[in-house]
Amino acid sequence: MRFWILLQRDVLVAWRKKSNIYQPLVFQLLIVTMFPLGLGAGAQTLQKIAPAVVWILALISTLITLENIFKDDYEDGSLALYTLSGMSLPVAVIAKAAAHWLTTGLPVIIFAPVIAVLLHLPASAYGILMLSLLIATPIFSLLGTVGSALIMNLKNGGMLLSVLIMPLLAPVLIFGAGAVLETTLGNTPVGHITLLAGCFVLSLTLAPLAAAAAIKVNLE
Amino acid sequence: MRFWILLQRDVLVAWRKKSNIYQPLVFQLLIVTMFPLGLGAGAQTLQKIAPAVVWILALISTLITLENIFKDDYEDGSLALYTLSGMSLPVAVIAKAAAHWLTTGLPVIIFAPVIAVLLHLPASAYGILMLSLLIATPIFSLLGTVGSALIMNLKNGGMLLSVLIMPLLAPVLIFGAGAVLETTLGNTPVGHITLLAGCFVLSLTLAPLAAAAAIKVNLE
Amino acid sequence: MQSTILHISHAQCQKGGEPLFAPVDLVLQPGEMAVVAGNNGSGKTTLLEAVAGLGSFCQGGIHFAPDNNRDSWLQHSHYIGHSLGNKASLTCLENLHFAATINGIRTNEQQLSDGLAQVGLHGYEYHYANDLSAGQKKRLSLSRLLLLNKTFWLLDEPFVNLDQTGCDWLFDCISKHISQGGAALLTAHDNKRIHQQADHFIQLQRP
Amino acid sequence: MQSTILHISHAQCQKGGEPLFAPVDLVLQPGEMAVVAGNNGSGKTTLLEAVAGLGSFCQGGIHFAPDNNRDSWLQHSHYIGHSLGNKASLTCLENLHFAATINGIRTNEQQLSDGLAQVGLHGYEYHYANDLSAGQKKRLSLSRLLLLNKTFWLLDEPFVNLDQTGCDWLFDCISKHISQGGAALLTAHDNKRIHQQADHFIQLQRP
Amino acid sequence: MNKIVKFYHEMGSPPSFYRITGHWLKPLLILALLLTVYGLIDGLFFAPPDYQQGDSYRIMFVHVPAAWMSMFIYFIIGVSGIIAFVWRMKVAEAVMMASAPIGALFTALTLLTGMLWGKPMWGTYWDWDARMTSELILLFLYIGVMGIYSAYDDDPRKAARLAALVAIIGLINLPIIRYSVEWWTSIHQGASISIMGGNSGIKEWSMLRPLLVMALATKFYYLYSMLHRARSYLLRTEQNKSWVSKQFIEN
Ligand code: HEM
Ligand SMILES: Nc1ncnc2c1ncn2[C@@H]1O[C@H](COP(=O)(O)OP(=O)(O)OP(=O)(O)O)[C@@H](O)[C@H]1O
Ligand SMILES: Nc1ncnc2c1ncn2[C@@H]1O[C@H](COP(=O)(O)OP(=O)(O)OP(=O)(O)O)[C@@H](O)[C@H]1O
Ligand SMILES: [Mg+2]
Ligand SMILES: [Mg+2]
Repeated sequence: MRFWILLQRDVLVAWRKKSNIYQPLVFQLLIVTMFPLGLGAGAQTLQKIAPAVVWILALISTLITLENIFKDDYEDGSLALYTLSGMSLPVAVIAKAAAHWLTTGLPVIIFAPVIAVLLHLPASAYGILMLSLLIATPIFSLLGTVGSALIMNLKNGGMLLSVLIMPLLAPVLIFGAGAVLETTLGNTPVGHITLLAGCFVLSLTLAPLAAAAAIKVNLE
Repeated sequence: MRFWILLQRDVLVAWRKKSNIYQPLVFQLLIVTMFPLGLGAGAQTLQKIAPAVVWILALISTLITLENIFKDDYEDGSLALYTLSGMSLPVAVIAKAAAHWLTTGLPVIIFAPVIAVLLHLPASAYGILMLSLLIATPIFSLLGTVGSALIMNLKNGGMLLSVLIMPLLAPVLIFGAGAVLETTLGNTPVGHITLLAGCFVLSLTLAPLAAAAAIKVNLE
Repeated sequence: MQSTILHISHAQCQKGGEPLFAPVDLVLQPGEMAVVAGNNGSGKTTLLEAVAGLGSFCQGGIHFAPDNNRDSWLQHSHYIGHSLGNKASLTCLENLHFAATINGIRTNEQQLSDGLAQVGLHGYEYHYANDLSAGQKKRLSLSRLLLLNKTFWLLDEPFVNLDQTGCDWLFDCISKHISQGGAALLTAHDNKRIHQQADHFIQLQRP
Repeated sequence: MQSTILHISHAQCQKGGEPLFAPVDLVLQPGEMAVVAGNNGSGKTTLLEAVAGLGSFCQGGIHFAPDNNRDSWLQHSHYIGHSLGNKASLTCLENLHFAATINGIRTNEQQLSDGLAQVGLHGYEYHYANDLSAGQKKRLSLSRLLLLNKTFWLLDEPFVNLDQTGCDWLFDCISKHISQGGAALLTAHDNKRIHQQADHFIQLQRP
Repeated sequence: MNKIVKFYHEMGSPPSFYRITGHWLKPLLILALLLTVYGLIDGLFFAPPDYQQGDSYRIMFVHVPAAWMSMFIYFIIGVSGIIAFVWRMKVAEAVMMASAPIGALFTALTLLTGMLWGKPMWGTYWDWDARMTSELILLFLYIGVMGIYSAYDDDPRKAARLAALVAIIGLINLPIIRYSVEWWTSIHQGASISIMGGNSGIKEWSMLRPLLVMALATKFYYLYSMLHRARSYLLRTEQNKSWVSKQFIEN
């Protein structure tokens, strides 16, 4: 019940500011349009870099929303409400991560085909693009809670957060973009997807513990 | 005197959190690292997209710092201190923009060659890369003040801000990345640079007025 | 309500590496009220947060009878500090509903509306917490106290920003809680009346 | 100090499209103090912000004699509201220095330290504003009043979070300012004494 | 055996750690200096030129030891991070935070010398091969540890605990990065990086000798510099403990 109410509250808060949800997408769209502008190049180059760009965009647009997962709650005092309610901290972390995924990861996945079309990604790779994002975006959210918990009482922690979690995300990016790339090259992406799934399992088990530890230290 | 004290204060505030200054650079480095990771390709493709990527990075890393130009001041009430001090608002805006440029634009310029090396940009283009960034980063800061003033009392305005000012920045990006691209292709970049300089003059004259107007409206 | 007892024994908190106040001792039983007093910056907030579980002691500490179990202490206490714990973009009703549910209390809308009406927020059920005045925000956070039904209330300057009727209401509310077997540990610069009512009076002194 | 006079004539403010209070009239001359009273949520903060220049009236308005010049009004007034205007990552000294210079006042370090000492922040010169307690933050923002030497003080709940000595000091400080030809427009739920001293008393009523 | 246990306990308490390591500093510094001078002279003047690379390979005598150190030190940081987080040992915190900048320095040095070497070898300063990329990410890990510590500079204990947490996470992640990056490039690249194909290239003793000497020298330098920093870290964080003031009276 506590899990659900926390999840529900967070989704509601994000929903209230609808801009939170649609603006990452607009942001993506803008950068995607900038690429051809800056490149001055034709479809050839675009197509080559498409898997990487779609992926990096998904990453960046979640990255910049991570900071506030705990920070907002810390500042308005509502973090105390659930940490002092006796609720298990790792469970709270999973609820926060789930809400974050629902409000940022899911829209990114749904929007990915649009970006893919704009970047001339071969249609054969759409399925695997969506699948890999589906596995990877929860990882972003989970690892994001760790970073966000580490910096929650810093005034300007956003950048530090990127530095902290980027090394964690590098493997995800390699496997995810790799899967799409392999598909465009006509190879099987099974290996990459399996590794991605492994990353997911690992972060689902470890990230809540790490984030909970960080919150505890921060509240000491 | 008021101009200087405002400038000085803002630089000091940024300096206090040194992370504010070095972390945009690390952030750039991160995304630069992500590109090859996602691309999985050799120097060939990288070199082609290098001008665009260097530029988009400079843009993104200033973009994510824009939100707080006025927001922080609004929230802690110190915006009232200088808007109610009788100081001319456009002058205040220029001071804020200058401080922002000193603490984010300048580091980006100094750091640009490193990014350029990592992306295999031809050495012949370094000079023009630095020059174009030198003209363009102040434009980012100036236009940024307009965006920041528009969204200062929104809770989650960061994305909205990007959407608001991206269209303004698109020409800057086209001319800037264009100048670098031309150089790598062996053409003269003079035309692009002149247009860039034009953008600079335009934003120096208009942006402070627009930002001041936005602040006035927001305080009414 | 259960007969938990809070022992604060020889406790000190630190900020920036130095202890803030001379060691503090207190035994707080249900049915009692303790007031922490001291000048600005003497460490009242720091002490309250440490007791609530949001900070730590550098010396001594707290102990909850019968079992020294952090979880059971959390189940029996509620802290309202300088930051009030309202989510700006939720309505008053939603804020209260969340606070209740996360503390494991099932409520229906009627109960929640009644809770808001008790603190004078009748008619503000569907207003966002962000759009309230300073005093109304305070009232919203205080409405949690009545609903959550905890034994120990830890209140940091609860009277701040309340108007005259609000202060009177809160005073009565605390008295009633005490007389019904609750306990309260609070600070209040601006309410001398409650200082006189206190069973325990802790004056924080330089170490 | 110059003999500016503040006229508030038949003024009303709105929030969410509806006027908050019945029209307000006031003529405030140097040497006078006015208190705005009203329940929580009656619109005191909204009124004060509009007078300071941070908001607007929906009906009526304000007028500054002799010349109805916004700039000269800004030069003669200083507003301290619920958000205090301290930069968290600057030290107390730097905060005060900025506030003085931006208001066109040259100061040296000695004057600034004295200013801080007057509000009881001696020894906190090089502490970051972020690391102060709630009352100390309030004191830091109040220290601006003495240094800036403005005629009109607009203070929203200035006594909040101050301890007993702090309240006494602020009370004396305001009285002295008035007796020296200054003027103050303030709200204070928690200080009845200042209500009695007020030359003008504005009770905000439902429209 | 008893002696070892006693030594272990002594190293765990800040005052005796401070006292004991005080005696080590000078010898360590002298050793480091002597070995560096010897290693550099040997490497730069006496080792024979490489039949393929000519003299430019001599940068190896800095590059390779620095690369080894960059990884070794992160390992130390991770382990002391675990100790610091689980047992809250102050000395472990000191070792961890003292090691971080040195490790970052060696990492930067590796990158720098590698880049300088890459220009004559491959005609480019940088290529995205597995080693380089994972070394760059290692630099991020270092920056992360130091960044989180300096962000919480007002509360050193908390800062150290959070930094330890970051270090531990990095320690778990390091092999994953290493593996994934290796695997990633091995698919699309290959030939261009086989130059760095492991120790098998260096068979001659006269080439190996300066390399090993330099490896030893960097270890000693690390020990010296780390202890030095750890000691001043302890002084700083324990400044109002009695043993610190006694230390100042003695000096
Ligand atoms: C920025 C560029 C470079 C980076 C980041 C880098 C990084 C590294 C690292 C991390 C190691 C240690 C590997 C290990 O022991 O597992 C290493 C070893 C080595 N590097 Fe580099 N390197 C770079 C460029 C170069 C270049 C250009 C060459 C020469 C052509 C080179 C030659 C070597 C050799 C011979 C070793 C020793 C191999 C071994 O002992 O396994 N490196 N480098
Ligand atoms: N991060 C910090 N670093 C150093 N000192 C701090 C820090 N935070 C608070 N302090 C100091 O700790 C002291 C106690 O603060 P605290 O907020 O507990 O006081 P308080 O008794 O609640 O005061 P008030 O009545 O003003 O609310 C203050 O003197 C403050 O300057
Ligand atoms: N953005 C808004 N939209 C709608 N109503 C608002 C908004 N902001 C404030 N209000 C309402 O305006 C009223 C006046 O608020 P104001 O802050 O001026 O009250 P106040 O007299 O200062 O109260 P307090 O004594 O609690 O400080 C409140 O009833 C509040 O609910
Ligand atoms: Mg307090
Ligand atoms: Mg108010």
